[in-house]
Amino acid sequence: MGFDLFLDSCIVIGILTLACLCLATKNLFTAIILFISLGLFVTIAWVRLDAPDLAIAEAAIGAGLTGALLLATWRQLRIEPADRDADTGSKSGGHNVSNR
Amino acid sequence: MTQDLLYTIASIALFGIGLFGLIVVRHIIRKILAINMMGVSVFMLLVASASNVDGAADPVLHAMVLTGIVVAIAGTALSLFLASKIHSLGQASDSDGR
Amino acid sequence: MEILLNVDMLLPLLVGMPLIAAILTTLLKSHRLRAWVSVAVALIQLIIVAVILSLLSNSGPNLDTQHQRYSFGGWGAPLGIDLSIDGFSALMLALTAALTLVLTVYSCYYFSEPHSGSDKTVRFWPLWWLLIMGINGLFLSGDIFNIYVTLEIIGLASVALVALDGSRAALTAALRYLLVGLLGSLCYLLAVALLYRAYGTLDLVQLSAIAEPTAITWAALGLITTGLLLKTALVPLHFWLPLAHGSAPAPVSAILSALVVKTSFYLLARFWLDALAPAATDYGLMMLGILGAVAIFWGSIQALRAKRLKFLVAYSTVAQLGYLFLLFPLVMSTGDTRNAGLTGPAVSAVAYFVVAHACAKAAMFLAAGNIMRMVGHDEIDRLHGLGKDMPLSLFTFAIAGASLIGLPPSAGFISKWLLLNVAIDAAQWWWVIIILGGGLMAAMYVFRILNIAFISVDEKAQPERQLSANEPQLSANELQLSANELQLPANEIQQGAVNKLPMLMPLCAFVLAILTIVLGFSAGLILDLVAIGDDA
Amino acid sequence: MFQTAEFQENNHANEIPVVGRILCAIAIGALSLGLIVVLMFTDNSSSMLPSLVQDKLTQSGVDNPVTAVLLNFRSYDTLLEIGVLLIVAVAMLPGVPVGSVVNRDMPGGNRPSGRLVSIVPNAQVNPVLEAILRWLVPMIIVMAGYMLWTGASLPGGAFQSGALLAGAGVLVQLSGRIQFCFTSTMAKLLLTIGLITFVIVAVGVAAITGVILQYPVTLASPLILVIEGAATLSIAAILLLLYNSLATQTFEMSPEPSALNEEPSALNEEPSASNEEPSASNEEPSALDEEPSALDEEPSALDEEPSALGK
Repeated sequence: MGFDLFLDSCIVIGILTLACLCLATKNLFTAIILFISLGLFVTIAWVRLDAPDLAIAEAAIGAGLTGALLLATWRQLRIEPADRDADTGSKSGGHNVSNR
Repeated sequence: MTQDLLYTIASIALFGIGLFGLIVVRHIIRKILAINMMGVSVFMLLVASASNVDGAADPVLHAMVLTGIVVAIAGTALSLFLASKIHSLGQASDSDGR
Repeated sequence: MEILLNVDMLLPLLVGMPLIAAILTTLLKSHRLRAWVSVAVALIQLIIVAVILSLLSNSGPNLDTQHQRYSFGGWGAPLGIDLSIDGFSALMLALTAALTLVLTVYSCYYFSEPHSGSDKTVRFWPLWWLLIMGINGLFLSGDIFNIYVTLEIIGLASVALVALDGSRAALTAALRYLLVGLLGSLCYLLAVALLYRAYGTLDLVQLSAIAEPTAITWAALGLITTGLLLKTALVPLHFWLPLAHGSAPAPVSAILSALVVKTSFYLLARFWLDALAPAATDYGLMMLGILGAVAIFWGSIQALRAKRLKFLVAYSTVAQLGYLFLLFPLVMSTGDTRNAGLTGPAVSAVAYFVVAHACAKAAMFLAAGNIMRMVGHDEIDRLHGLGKDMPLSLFTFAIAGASLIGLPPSAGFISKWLLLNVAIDAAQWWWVIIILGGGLMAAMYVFRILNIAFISVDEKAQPERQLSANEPQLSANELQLSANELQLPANEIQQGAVNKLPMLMPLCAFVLAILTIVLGFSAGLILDLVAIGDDA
Repeated sequence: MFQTAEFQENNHANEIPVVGRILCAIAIGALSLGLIVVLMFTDNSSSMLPSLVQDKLTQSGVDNPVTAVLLNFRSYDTLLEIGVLLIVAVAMLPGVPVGSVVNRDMPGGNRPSGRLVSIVPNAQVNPVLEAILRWLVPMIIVMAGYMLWTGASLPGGAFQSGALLAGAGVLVQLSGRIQFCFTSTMAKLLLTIGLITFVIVAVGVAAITGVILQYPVTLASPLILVIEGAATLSIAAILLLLYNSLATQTFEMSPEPSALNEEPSALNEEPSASNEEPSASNEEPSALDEEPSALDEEPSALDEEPSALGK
């Protein structure tokens, strides 16, 4: 029981840390990657909580497809005519998306 | 301190983090991420509630969460679609001079 | 006859018909065919609701609510999902069916305009019918998780319909509406999780039987209230509504204002007064009433300041929603009706108000849509002399406005009269002032439009030309049209022929306006309906 | 709170002031803490639903209780849920160049309409990726079928296998060789087949048992499998459509529809833009199973979109 609880605590702390990091990080891409990792942690949590159906669904939908959708959108947001003209990316038309 | 209590507390904390993020963060994609976190937190509460019953976990709650996951991705996709469309319209109005 | 036609047998049809319509309109290629299917399904839906109403009222007020349930899959309440119907939800369904028919007919013409692109109907009809399915499903649902799913259907379909226009403003409004809607339904889902944890059931009736005033119930009620207030747009949380309702296509604005915001109000009433009634405190009920009062004034002030007609109507919705929330404090003091479900004088008055407002507001949005279609804009300052060009639409606006103000022969008058009566009976005189004051302010914003449209005719010609000059993106076609408009200030029907505004479009709006008058004369019907299931 | 849709990352001008943030954090923290306390001191009711599910499981036609709840006891929820997916699918449906009606908003020619799956004629395909996909995609499809089949007794079912299929579709699309078009009648049939089958079965069993969605006990198992199979197809199609719409959106919005693979300058941005990816993804190298591969062929998938914009 002790070890189980330790494992659960690690997962929980991991989830909460990832959530905070995901919202706090400066780079949008990193935020999306962190969110996908959050999804994978949640998948493990579902396994721990005796919900294998949900674990499969979360891995496929929650982490996988949501991640694909997010990355696709992220790519869309990067494509800008303004960016192409001034590719320093500092302040292009007020829409500098990936700002590092 | 039992497993379901641990996940229950975590789920409420995650809900709070998500809500805070939703209010504070400006970028639209991050807002969507925050909403998704809130969704995950509610699912976690549901699954944690399911697991505390003696013996098998409550399948009704699991089915509810499965429904919720699908609804969540539907909402996420729609919001990403709108965001990306607004973004591309911004370009169009810039380039067309409209 | 009695054996063949049970009420409960008809309930799933109200969800099924719109669903079938949605599938058909997705698959059909010709937009004419889609329109015909839609009108046919709307008619069938209205007939079904009419049969349900007649059966319900035949069975008298003292019917056993257990018989008005339909168990999907035959499993029964805790395991399966039940549909249930009582007087209040029957009234809401009737309202939905009636409005659906009128708005469907209107939409057939609204989306047939050549330059909007027939592509829109490809999306519009399936989304429209899925939205109707969600609304019907919500009013019928007897299961709190199923309500969550219907809430999401309504929310996502509304958002998609608002975004249909494709303009930047509409998309931004839709996105904001979507985020608010998702937040609202997540709060609701969290409450469902708490309730299931505490009570182990998802069925509304069982929940109302075992709910206790404990901390977790209060937490759940608080979350439900927060989530649904966001969706109902009660005043501090109304920020999304004007933009969303003002940017949507006219029939969509109409259904959003008339029905969609009412669905979450319906749920609030359902939870506060029925399912979780034991946990409802006087303090909370009073708070909701005060927020409602604030909404009446804030919405009216914003409506007075609005620059565009559709935004004026949308802010008027914010104001009128405030009246609905007077239900909560008024129920509180007529103490004996607590725990009696959704019945009693206050509920009747508010139910009547919902119907009156829905018809009037739908009529107003359709009239505004007609004006926008004819003139090409809806900026209030440039609507001078419109009364001569579009008498029927403006007349519609006037009648609907009269109902919002609460002038005598209209349904709005009856509903406010009933509310005043309840407030006086409950010895809460302060609501009387608010109700009357709200009516006065409604008069101010309605007459503001009518004044500009009917009286200042002599200034008409100039603003019209300004319009053409100001908007370079108007196509040559539209310029031609506005020129015709100047030359032919004839009656509406001729105008319609010239401007391709089919006669049925103003007529649909007019029908709704007339409906508010007719309802004013036949209030008894509605009041009897709400009383169904009243044990007293 | 939701003033506008903003795309700025570090726009300090309209950020909530620090005091506001702290107040917000305190308020949310207090509410969360309160909720946690309430939850800690509330006994969980021992719901009778799980035992009820177990009791009726034999009548449900499946052995997996979650599948039984989803597709028998609470199948109405599932029906509505596929409706939710259909809403989003319709909302994100790519524009249709409608027959004779000339629509100035819609690009005309760049989509081969009429066919659901078409092969991009001269696509730049990553050979390694394609070799991997040749093995991976059939495996995923078999896996999805297996999951659907065993969903009756083991974890899995329509949603999981639909999502897997959609994932295969996403990978195929990323390879750049094949593209999907969701405006054809075939595609629309695929999007709605789940709902159609569901409704037909629901009404069909009502003719036998008298109650909508009440399967006859002997037929429950095959009927559920039929519904699940159709639902899987629809779910996969819809999820793929969602990805497709998001990934290729600039196609629709582009003012010049015919510009395809003609602007070399548009490709120039790719190396510079993708420079950040290695550095960014280094932070999470282990947690990702499929994302690295998704990122690898970004240039190849991208070569269509920027060119549509470039002028």
